[in-house]
Amino acid sequence: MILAWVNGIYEGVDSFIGGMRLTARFLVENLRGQGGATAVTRQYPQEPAVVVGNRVRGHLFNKAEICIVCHACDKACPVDCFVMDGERDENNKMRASRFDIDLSKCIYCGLCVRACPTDSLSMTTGFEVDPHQDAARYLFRRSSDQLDKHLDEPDVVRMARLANQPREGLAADDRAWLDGIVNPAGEHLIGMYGMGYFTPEQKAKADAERERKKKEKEAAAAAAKAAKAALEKAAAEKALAEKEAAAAVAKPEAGA
Amino acid sequence: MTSAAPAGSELQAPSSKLDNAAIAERVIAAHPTVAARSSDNGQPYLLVPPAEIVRVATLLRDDAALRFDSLMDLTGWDLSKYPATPPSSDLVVAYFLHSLAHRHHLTVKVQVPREAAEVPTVSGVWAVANYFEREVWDLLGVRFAEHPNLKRIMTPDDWIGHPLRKDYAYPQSYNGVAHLREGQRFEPPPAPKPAAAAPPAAPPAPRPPPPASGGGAAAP
Amino acid sequence: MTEIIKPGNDEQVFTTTVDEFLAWGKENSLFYLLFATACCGIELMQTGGPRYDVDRLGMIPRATPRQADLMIIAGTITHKMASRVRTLWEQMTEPRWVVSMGSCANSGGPFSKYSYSVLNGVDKYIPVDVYIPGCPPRPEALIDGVMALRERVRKYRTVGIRDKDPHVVQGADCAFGSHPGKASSLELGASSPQGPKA
Amino acid sequence: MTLGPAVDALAQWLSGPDPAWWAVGAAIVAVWVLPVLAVVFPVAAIGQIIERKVAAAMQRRHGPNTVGIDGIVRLVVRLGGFFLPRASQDRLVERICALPGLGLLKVLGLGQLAADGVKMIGKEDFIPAGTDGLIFRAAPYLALTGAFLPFAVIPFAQDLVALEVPVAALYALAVSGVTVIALLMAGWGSGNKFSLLGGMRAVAQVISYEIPVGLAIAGVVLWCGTMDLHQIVAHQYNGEWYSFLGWNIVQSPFLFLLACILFFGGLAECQRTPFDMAEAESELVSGFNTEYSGLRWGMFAMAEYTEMILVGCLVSTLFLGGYQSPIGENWIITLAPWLQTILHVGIFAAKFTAFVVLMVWIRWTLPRFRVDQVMRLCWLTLVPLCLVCLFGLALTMLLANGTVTGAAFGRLPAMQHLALGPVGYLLAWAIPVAVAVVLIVLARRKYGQMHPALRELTGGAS
Amino acid sequence: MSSDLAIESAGGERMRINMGPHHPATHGVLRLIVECDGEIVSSATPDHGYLHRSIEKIGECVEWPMFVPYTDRVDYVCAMNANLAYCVAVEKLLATDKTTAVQVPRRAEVIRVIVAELNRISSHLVAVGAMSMDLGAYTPFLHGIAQREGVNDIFEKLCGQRLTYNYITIGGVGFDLHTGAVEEIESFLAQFEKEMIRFNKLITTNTIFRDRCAGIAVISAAEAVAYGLVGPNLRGSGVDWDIRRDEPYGIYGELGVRVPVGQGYAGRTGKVGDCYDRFIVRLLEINESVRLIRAALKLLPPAAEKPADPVGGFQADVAKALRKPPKGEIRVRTEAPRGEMGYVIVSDGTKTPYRVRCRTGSFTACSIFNKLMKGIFLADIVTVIGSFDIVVPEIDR
Repeated sequence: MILAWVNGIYEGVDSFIGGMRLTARFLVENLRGQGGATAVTRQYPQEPAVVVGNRVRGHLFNKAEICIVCHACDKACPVDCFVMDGERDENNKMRASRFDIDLSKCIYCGLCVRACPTDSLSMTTGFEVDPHQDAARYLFRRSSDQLDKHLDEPDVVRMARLANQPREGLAADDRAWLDGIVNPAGEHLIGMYGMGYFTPEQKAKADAERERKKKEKEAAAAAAKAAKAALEKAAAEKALAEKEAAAAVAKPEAGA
Repeated sequence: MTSAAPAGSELQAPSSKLDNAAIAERVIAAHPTVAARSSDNGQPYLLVPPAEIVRVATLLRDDAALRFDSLMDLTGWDLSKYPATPPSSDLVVAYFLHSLAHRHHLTVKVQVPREAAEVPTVSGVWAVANYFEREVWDLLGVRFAEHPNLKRIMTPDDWIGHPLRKDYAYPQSYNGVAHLREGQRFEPPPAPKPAAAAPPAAPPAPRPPPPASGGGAAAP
Repeated sequence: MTEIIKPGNDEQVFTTTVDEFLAWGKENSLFYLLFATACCGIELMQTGGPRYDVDRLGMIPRATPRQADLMIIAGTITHKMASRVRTLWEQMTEPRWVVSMGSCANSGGPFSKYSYSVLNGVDKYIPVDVYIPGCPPRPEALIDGVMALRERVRKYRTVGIRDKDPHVVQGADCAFGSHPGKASSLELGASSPQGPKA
Repeated sequence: MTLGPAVDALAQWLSGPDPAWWAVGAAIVAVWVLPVLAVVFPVAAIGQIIERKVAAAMQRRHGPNTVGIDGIVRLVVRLGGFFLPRASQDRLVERICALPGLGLLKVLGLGQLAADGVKMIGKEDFIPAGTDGLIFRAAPYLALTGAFLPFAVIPFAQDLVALEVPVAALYALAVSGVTVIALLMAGWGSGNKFSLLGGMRAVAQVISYEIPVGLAIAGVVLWCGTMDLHQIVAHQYNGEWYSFLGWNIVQSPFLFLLACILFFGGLAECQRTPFDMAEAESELVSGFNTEYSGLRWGMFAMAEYTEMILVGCLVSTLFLGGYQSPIGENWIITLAPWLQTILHVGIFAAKFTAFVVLMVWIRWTLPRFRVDQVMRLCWLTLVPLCLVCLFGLALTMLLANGTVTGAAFGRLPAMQHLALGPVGYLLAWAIPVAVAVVLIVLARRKYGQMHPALRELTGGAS
Repeated sequence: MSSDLAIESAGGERMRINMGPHHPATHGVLRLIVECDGEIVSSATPDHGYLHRSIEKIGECVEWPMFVPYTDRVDYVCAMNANLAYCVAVEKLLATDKTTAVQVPRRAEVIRVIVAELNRISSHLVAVGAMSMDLGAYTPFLHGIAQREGVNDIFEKLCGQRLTYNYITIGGVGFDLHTGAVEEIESFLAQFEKEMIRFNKLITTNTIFRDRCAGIAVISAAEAVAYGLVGPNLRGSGVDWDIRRDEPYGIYGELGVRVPVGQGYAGRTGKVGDCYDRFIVRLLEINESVRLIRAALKLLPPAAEKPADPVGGFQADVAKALRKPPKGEIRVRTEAPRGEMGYVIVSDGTKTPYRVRCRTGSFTACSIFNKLMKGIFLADIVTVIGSFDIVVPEIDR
């Protein structure tokens, strides 16, 4: 009985000292900064976020020029957070006039990116949404008249960085570049991050353009027809003239 | 090194695995009313009339050659929308059994009419059936006779209707708070306020069916 | 966007200074309530873990709502759980804020369309200050959301308010602008929840 | 009952030769309360930050390091520089905060201390319905008084002690029981089932751990012959550089065991892990301070840290030579008296802060006992061990110098009291340790097997 | 509310405590209505449904591949194993009809094992860490969380998400291994083993921890089978049963899984099937998973020349098969960290499942609570919940 009591005390003291020594070693290791790869603390607001790898499924980004509004992503999404409708543009191809992704519903599963036939939809590495900066234009909040500005990967990253900082604090060239790309007038609805690709003026311009092209085509067709008719008439007249000339030639022979 | 010799308990007897036909034939010998069937894609099962289920279950567990001591799963589904000929509107309760001693499997089904969905409980035979049956009662509405504690397990106690039935109507609101968000695109048509406890007879289809799905799934 | 009291106008210099000092204290020591229901709860644990360590920012998890200033709704809120969330929110002592973390809390997320038992958005029961999209949001996204919340906390007025709700007077309304088609979810008006009917 | 020379002089200066009651009171406050508060109170406050930083270091993270004191500086600049325009005030604040020293303050987390305090002030003073109003409000104050009362008898320096009563040790032990009442009041007053359970557990634990603590103190009293802490410290006096050999803890293995028991008993009295079931976070939400918020909860936390300091003070006074320096007193005596006092208070503060760090270190290492295990540990392990040590001590004293009465030693320096000199010293240690080793070897051979799988898990023979 | 609990005529006065949906130790929103007489618990009845997200009803509304993200959310602590369970079940359903059978490429099968075992490690880390935190030791829990970050980094590079991966798809895997994945996994495993030894020294062999767990809530083998316990809870009671070894799926048959079984590891005070056994079985399974990952990495076939991102998954033939799956039903089970995760799938031949039923380990673990928690201490409720490694969405689905 005494031995069991002594063994209990010994085990208690032994595991107590073992544990204390271990935590002491953790303390020393941590202060010397050898915490091991998985333990280096990322001081996020002070240091930039460390996004690992290039397949990170962050917020969605839709390249406007390529999107043909085929609703493939809408069908593939289990949660149905796409709101889109399209318009015909001048050369009769479908363009997105509204492409909203409800980020408050999106579960970032990536099924829509797989379903997109034209690879216009992609997932950026962005996750921050800084609502309080007045320049808080979310990443793809672009209005239709800025669609011609093509954005490739470095620009997307740059826009992500700049869009979230207060407008006044930006450098001059950054500011100019950003103003050219992001529409300052947009406003946020809870989760509905709209992308007004094809605003009414754009639609009117596109309709006008289409009308103009149609008129041109018709005019060209009419002109072509008129030219053909004129050609035929000319040919006919020529033939007539030739016949009369031939007749005239034949007549003097008969006379002489 | 880690997986030391099994603890020598009698559960590890040399497995004398029987195939499904042998099991079916043994059970039918003892209970003629049981029918050996197989599903559309060839999965064999035993169809047991509801009254017999407790006796069959006791046989399956205690018979030396069978020894189905572990009820892996007990679940059920509603056949009303299943494309079968002749189409039936019954509820199926399926028991999936496994024997640790002999390593063989068995599926047992009980088919009960929709209105009087009543099956005697097997929680006396397998203790885990207590929870499984409470869930089937809660979600499918099959009442289990003599169940020690038949109450809803998943949905709140004052929930109306059994969600996994194919004709289940989604609630418009619970506890005074609307179910859907304002401005949500799938705003259901303002269905008439459901009368007290009775679920509305004509279930309004509150949501359009999922995109371009075949005949099968009814609108939830 | 209700009118923000610019610190510049002189007649309130004194109160604003004391407010500013008290708000500095609140902002730097937000004790968050240990309230993790589903997947976002695991990310909340990771955020409290060694790598992201919100203890750096002065945020410690507290078990009781009395000692918590911030309630992070991490996970899905079902109808059965919603009245408990409301009770917990009411038990918290006054300078309290709510961060809705993840799509489930924002709008019901993956379960908003076909689920009968999930509450579509926790702001039907309690006023929410900051919404954080993500399913689950990265720990950095959670910290980014908390940084947005700290700006709200900076404008919280303690001194010299008798009748108004200290949150609303501050003006900076719901982080993501107003809810579609209605006033900020913060004004406890008709549209936002009074909690379950008696 | 002499109240110390400084107190008498001050009282007479205030109100003439026969000092009035208020003068004596003012003198006590001036001479004793303020210095003790000046030493104990900040260490208790810093204790919370020590806890968070040490815990963070052990868990591979940084702990609070982003909060500077810019808030306080801004307040001072706004109020002081009210005539300056706001922009220049902000610039001034930035310039002040950019001073070199303040960066270190931020990393050490002291700014976080200020921020927590300021937030607690701004918190709503919430008294839940269904609580026993008066008891609920009084509990934090009683907890603080219970924590501060024993400091009356603890000597901080040569004559810096409030009460030189002959029964000082007994007084300290008795008065620290007041916190039990506070915990019970908090438990019952909060009207919350979890708090009630927490309060019950706290009472059971603290009362049962009074016995081992009492026995440990009895051991020292037996050894030093007096109960007056001041004389116990004097008894451990030794001038040369090896003066730490004069400390009680080194005198005999039994005294060493008694020191450990006193420390662990003290740990149990202030509900620190592994004895913190009273506020067990995982079971009882937060034990007795579940319903407290804001400053009331802050008071409970302050009381807890003050009690930790109290345990540190008791152990260092009784076993580690109180305010005396480990490397001899000779060089301190030569200095000016006020410098001596400051040096002594500094050494004493270093000692009890070391104990606070040790308690924090234990908290982040060990899991928590269950209630019955705490009781079993107390009654079946610590109390018998105390009795064995007391018996051993008495035996050592009997063998060493023929008498058991401690008084015989008077103010002899520690070393010479053993008639056999250094040999006696060795014998006092060798015999008990030998017996212990034999017992341990026998016990381990009988009960010591560990399951092979566990050995593999801890990296042994796989 | 469920207030009609039969209160037996107790000797002393009973106090009913509500370890309610919000409680630090109930791992989420499990509610326990505890009747206790002072410190001794006379009955503890669990109340479920606070996280019932109707995933089985959603299974009947969304199409086959669209349900995979929901399987992540059935058991988010081991989302890869949850994906694997559903995808293996659907593949077996398709295999019942020759025309729609789907052949998973070998490389995808090996990647599935690697990823599932890595996720098993991170799931057990949460289980073991949460139990140590419930008993008061916070430091081991945080070291477990730190190690979990290593697994999160690998998965983030592999498929982009840290917790809900949607990585394993029907017919294969969503992405191929990223460049340098094998070296990263090996370096993680190397430093992980050293860390686990320190974790075990810190908490597993600590006598306070052992005394609090040894001999508590002992479950005999027959009782464990009767109550449908599975996984580490079943193996803790001495039953030598693991689906990866006894009913192998994928390439587990070739890897030779070794199964740790509970043998009263706590020495004198411990019995077979107590809380300490279940805890140690999980730790031994972590070592086993490390061994399996290394074996699987050896079996990895070389990548195709043009690394097709979706190895086997999202292929045309799978999509075609899923538009017209065979009619009928199937039940398939796989070994998740919390035991058997069995899917019963009924298909009516359309592109949407007719019924999806997921049987999980935590659900049946709760069925034994009421019987187990009679007469234990209030502080032991936390130990028992911790030793069963309950994840609430698994119970409530």
